[in-house]
Amino acid sequence: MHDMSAHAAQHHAPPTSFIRKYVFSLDHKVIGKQYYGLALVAALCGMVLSWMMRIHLGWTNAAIPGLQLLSKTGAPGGVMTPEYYLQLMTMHGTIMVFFVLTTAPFAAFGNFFLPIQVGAEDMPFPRFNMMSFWVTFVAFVVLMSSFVLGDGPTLGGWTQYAPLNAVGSVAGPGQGLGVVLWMISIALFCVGQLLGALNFITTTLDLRVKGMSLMRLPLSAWAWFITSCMGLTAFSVLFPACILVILDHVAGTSFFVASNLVLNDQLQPHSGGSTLLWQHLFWFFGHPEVYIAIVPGIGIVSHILITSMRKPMLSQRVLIYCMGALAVLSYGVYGHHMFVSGMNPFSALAFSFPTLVITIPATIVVLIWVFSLYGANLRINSASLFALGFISMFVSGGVSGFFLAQPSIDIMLHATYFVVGHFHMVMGVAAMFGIFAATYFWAPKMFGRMMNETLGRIHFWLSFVGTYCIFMPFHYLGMAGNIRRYSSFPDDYLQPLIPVHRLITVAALITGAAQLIFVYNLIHSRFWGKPATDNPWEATSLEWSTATPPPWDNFGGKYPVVYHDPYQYGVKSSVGDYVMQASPEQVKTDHDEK
Amino acid sequence: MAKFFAVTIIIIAILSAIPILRHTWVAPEDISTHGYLIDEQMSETMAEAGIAFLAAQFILAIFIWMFSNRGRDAKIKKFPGGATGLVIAALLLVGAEVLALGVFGVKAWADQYLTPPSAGAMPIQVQAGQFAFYFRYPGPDGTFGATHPELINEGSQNFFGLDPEHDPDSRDDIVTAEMAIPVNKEIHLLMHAKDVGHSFFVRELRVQQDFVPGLDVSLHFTATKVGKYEIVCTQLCGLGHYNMKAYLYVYSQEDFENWVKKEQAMQ
Amino acid sequence: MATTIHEPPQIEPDRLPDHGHSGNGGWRNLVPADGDLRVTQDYSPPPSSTAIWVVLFAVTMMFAAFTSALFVRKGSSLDWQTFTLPSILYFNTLLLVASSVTLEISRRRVATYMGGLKSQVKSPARWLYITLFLGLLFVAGQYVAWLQLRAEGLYLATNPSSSFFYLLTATHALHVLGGLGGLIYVIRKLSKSALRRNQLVATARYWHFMGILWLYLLLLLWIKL
Amino acid sequence: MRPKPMLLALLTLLVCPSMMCPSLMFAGTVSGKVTYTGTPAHQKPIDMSKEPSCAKQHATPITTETVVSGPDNALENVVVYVSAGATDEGQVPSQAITYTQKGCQYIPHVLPMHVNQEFDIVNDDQTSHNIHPLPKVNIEWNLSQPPGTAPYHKKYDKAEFIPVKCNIHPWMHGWFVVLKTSHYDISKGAGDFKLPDLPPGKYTITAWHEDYGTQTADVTITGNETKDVNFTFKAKAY
Repeated sequence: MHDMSAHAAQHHAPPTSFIRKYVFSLDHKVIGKQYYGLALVAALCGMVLSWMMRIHLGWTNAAIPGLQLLSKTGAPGGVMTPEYYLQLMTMHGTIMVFFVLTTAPFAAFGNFFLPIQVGAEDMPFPRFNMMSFWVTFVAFVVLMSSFVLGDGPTLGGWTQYAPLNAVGSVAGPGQGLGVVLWMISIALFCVGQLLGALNFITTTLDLRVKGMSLMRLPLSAWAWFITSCMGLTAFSVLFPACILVILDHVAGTSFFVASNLVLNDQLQPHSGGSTLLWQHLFWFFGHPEVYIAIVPGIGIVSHILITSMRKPMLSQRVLIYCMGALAVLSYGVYGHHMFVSGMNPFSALAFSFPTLVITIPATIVVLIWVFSLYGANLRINSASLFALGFISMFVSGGVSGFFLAQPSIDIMLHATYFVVGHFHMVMGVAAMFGIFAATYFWAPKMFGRMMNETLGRIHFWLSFVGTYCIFMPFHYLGMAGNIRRYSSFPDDYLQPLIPVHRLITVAALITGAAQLIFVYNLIHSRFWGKPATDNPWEATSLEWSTATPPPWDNFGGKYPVVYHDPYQYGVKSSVGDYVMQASPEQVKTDHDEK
Repeated sequence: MAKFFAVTIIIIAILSAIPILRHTWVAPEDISTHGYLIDEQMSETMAEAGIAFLAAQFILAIFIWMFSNRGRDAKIKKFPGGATGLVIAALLLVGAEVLALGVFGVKAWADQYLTPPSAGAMPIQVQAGQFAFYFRYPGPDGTFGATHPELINEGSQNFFGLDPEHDPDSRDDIVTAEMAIPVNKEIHLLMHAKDVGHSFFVRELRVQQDFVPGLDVSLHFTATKVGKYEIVCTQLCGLGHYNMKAYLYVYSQEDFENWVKKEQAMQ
Repeated sequence: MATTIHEPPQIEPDRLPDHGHSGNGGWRNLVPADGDLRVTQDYSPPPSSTAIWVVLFAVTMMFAAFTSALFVRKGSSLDWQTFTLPSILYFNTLLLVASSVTLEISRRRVATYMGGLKSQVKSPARWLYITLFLGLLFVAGQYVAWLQLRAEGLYLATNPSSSFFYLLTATHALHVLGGLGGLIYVIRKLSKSALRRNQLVATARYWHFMGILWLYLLLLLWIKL
Repeated sequence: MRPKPMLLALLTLLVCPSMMCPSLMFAGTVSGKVTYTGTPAHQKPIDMSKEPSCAKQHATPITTETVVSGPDNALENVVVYVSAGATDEGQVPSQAITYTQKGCQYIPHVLPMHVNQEFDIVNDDQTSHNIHPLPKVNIEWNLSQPPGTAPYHKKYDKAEFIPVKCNIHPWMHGWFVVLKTSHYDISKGAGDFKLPDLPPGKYTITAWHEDYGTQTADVTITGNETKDVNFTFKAKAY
C-alpha cells in the first residue's frame, strides 16, 4: 500500500490542469513553494502577535487600536486582558515553532531542493507529499480557527503543560475548546510531517542518481535527511500524546489529570493522572524539535557559505557527523527542561551531562565554519551576510546553553527571560536567518528571478542589529530574575526593569517592520526582478546544473551523473574556479573523498 | 561592506559584554546558606561562556575582515591547522569545560536536592492554587489537620479544605497568606498543588521548585538575613499567573513568635 | 502479456553516463571518481521497500509512547483496577497468526506466478482473499471484545486500565484496517496484472508486523491489566 | 380650563387597570426580620498583601462575608422573596443594577435580580479583575476587566443562585441571586426586609442564606394589610 505511487512518482506525466499544477500538485517543487507560502503567512501572523505582546508588556494599560475587533472580551476597548496576553503568547509560540521554524527550512526548501540535489525527478510518493502539505495546511487553519471559536485560543503556552491542558474550561478561557483545537491541529501537523519524513528519507536513500554516494550529497541535503530522521522519531511520539489529551477532554479519561484537584471550589472528576507524563512525552518531542528547526539551518548555511567562500569547508565529514551527533544526542537531553519540575533529582544530573556534551558537536560546527573562512575569498551578498549573521546568532544563543544545561544554575534561570532570550536567539533568530539566507540564495532558482540586492542588505542590517537589541537584553532581564509568561509586571520587584522592556518593545517594532521590506522584496522580485541565469552564484551542486526555473521533471528527462564531491571550488577549470558535480571534466583537486 | 560588518560584530560583542562586566543586572543578594554555591557556579560559567562568546565573535569578525571580496584571482588558502586540529581542540577545551562545570555543578545541586532536611527542620506547608499561595503552620499541637478537597471554599477562607468541626488537629492550624520564618532556622517546605502546576521561586533564597499536582514534593532551606522578600509563581498556571505571588518575611526568633501569636488570634 | 515480470533493471556496462536514471545510483554502488565512471552494481532498492521500514518505525515509536505512558500512569497512582481480558482476544490472535501464514503462502504463489510458471498456480489471488477474510474477522473479533467489556460496565473512562485497553486495541485495529486496505490494493493490482513484487512484499511486511505488534500488545495487556 | 380635569380622569381610568391600582387600593405588604440562633462561625480577616492597591484601601483588613450579622442576632444578606403565588412573573424591572469590584471586594456581596434584568459589572480598582460566575443552568462566562475599561452589561435568563468568583483574587466571593419574581428584598443591617405591593392571595415566602440554606413561610394577603413574617436560621459554629 505504501508504494502505491512509487511507479507514478518516477515517471508521472507533466501536470496539465490548473488544479494539478498549482493546487493539488504532485510536483515537489510546487509543494515546496506552497510550504514556503504557508510559512510566510504564518510568520507574519506570529510577528504581529509578538508586536501586540511587546506593546502590552511595555505599556500595560495602553489600548491597542483595533485589537478589540479581534476579540471583544479578550481586549475590551483594545486593552489587553491577562488571559488574552497568554492566548496570543501561546499562538505566537505555536505558530512560530511549528508552522514557521519546522515548515520553512525543512519542508519548504527541503521539498524543493532535496530531490534536485540528489538528482531525482521527484519524491518517490508524490501523493503522500501532496497530502503532507494539505494536512499541514488544514492543521494551520484549525489552529487559527481557535481565534474565533469558543472563548478563544488556549492560554497554556506552546508547551501545553498538564493538567492545565486537560482539566477543561474551568481552568480559564480557551482551556476547553481552545485546547482541543490546539491538540487536533498539532496532531494533524504530526501526520503531515511524518508523511514528509517518509518522502525525504526514501528520496535520499533510494533516488540518488548514478555517482551520488552519500558522502557526495551536499550538506543541505544531509541536513534535511538528518532532520527528517529526527522528525520521524519526534512527531510519532507527539502524535499519541495529543491523542491522550484529547481523550482526557472529550472522553473523560484521566491520563494527565491527578486526583483531588480543586478549581473554582469544584472538585475535578478525574483521578490519578500523571502530570510529569505529559512533560516527558512532550519534551521527548520538544527538544529534538529545537534541532529540527536549527539543523536544516546549519546545512543550508554551510551550503551557502561554501559557495560564497569559493572553497569547501575544512571537512565535509566532520560537519555531517556533528549534525548526526546533534540529532542523536537531542533525544538524551530533553530532561533539562524539567530540572525543577519535580522529577527525580538524580535524573536531573543524568540529563545534565548529555546536555553539556551536546555543546561539543555544536562547538565543532562553529569552529569548522569560522576557520574555513580563513584564506577564503568571501563574496558578500544578502545570502552570505545572512549566513554569517546565522553563525554570530548561533554562537550568541549557544553560549547561554552552558548555563541552562546545569541544574544548579537552572534553579535561578529556569522560566526567566534568560531562557526566552536563549531559545529565541539560537532556534528563533538563527533559524530565521537561515531561512532568509536560503531565500536570497535559492529564490533565483525557485522563481527564476534575482532578488533585489540593495533591499536585501537593508533588510539584513536592520534585522541583525535589531534582533541583538531585542534578545540580548532578554538575557539580562533573566539574570535579574524577570519571570517569563507574565502578562504584566505589577510587583515592586520588577518595576525597575520596565524601561528595559520598553526599549525591547521599540526594537521589536522596528525589526518587525524591517521584515516587511523582505516581504516586499520577495513579492516584487518574484514578478519584476531581473531574470536569473541557470547558475548565478557559480555554484557546483546539481540544482545549478538544471534550467532556471527547473522543468517539471527537474532535469528535462536527462539524468545527471555525478563525478565530483559537492563542493569543488578554488580549482582551475574551463568554467572558472569551480567544477560542477555533474560535469565529467577532470581537474586537479585534493578535495575528492573517495 | 564586509569590513563594516566585521566592525559591527565586534561592537555588538563588546556592548553585550559591558552590562555583564559592570554587573548592571544581577540577581539580588543571596540570603540562603546554600546559595553561594549556585552564585559561584554562575560566575564560573559566565567567565567561560563569556570568553567563548567573545573569542568566537572576534575571530569571525577578523576573518570576515581579512578574507572578503579579494578579487577574482585571489589565492585560496586552507587553514593550516586543518579539521582534525580543530576537532581535537574542541574536544579538549569544551570537554574539559563541560566536565568541570558538570562536576562542580553537582555539588550545588546536591546540597539542595540530594540531602534530606535535618531532623529539627521546621515544617511549613505551602499550597499553590489559582492564583495565590497559602501557607499552613501545624500550630501548638505540631500536627497538620487532615485536608478534605471537597471542603475547600475560598469564599470562607477554607483554602486547605480543613474540617475543624470533626478534626481537632485542624482547629489550631494556622493558615496565612504570607510566609514568615525565623532566621537561621532550617525550613522544611511541604509543597502541595491545589489545582494545576505552579512553582515556588524566591530569588534571594536561590530556591525554585515546581508544584506537581497529585504529587507532594518538599524543599528545605535556611534563610540567613532578616527582611521581606517576594515569592513568585514561575510555572504558567492560567490567566492570573502574572499576579500570583506572596511575601516571605524572615523574622528574628522573637518577632517570629509574636507573628505566630498574632496570626493565631486571627484564625 | 497477462502479468508484468518486474526484474531489477539491467545496466549494460557500456551504457552512456547520461542514460542513468533515478532509482539507480543508490548507496550500494561505487562512485565515479574524477570523471571515470566505475559502476559495479547499479541497483538500489525500490523506494517502497525502504518506505515500509520507515512506516513500521513510526508505528513502533507510537506504540512505544503508549507503552511508556501505560507504565508511568500505572505507577503514578493507586487507582489502577486490573480486569481479566475477554477470552475472545486469544481466538482473534489465532486468526491474525493464521492470516500471516496465508499471506505468506499467497506471497510465494504470486511470486512463482509472476515468475512465469503460471501452470503451477491456478488462482494466486485465492489466498489473498483468505487473508483478507481472516483480517476482517480479526477486526470484528476485536469489536466483539469491546462489546463484552461494555457489558461488564468497563468503558473508556471507567478506569485507566480500561482506557489503555480501548486505546491500544483500537489504535492497533485501525492500523490493521490500513493493512486490509493494502491487501485490497494488491488484489486489485493483481487482477489488473499490474502488481509489482515490491508492492506485495511491502504489504506483507506490514501485515506480519501487525501480527507481531498484536502479540506484543496482548502480552502487555495480559501482564499489566 | 375644562379639558384638563377631564384628561386627568381619563388618564386615571386608563392607567388604573394596569399597574397603579393594586397598590392604590390594597397594598398588601410582608415585612419582618431575619435572625439566627447559636454562634456563627468566626469570620476570618482577609489578607490582601498580594494586591497592594487593594490592601491599602482597607485600614483594618476586611473579613469574609459568609455570615454578616447585625445587632441582636440580626442576619444580613438574606434574600427574601415570593417563591410561589405571585402573579406578576415575567415583569422585568427596568432600573439597571450594578455589581462593583472595589478594594478587591464585591459590592454588594449578594446581588438579587430578576430573570432577564440587565446589570452592570464595574471595576473601580487599579488592578485587573476577573469575574467568573459559576452557574449550573445558565450559560457560564469568565471575563477579565482591566482597570479603566467600560462596565460589562449582563443578564441571566433562568432563575438560579450563582456563586461568583474572581480568578485573579481567590478571596473575592459573591452571589448572583436570579429570581422569577420582582417581589424580593435583601435583609439589611438590622435583618429587616419588606415586600410591598402584594395583591391579595396566598403566597409562599422563601428566605435564602448562602451558608444556612433556605426557609419558607406561607402568608395570605386579604386586603390592605401588613403581614409580619420572621425567619430564624440556626448558625453553624464552623
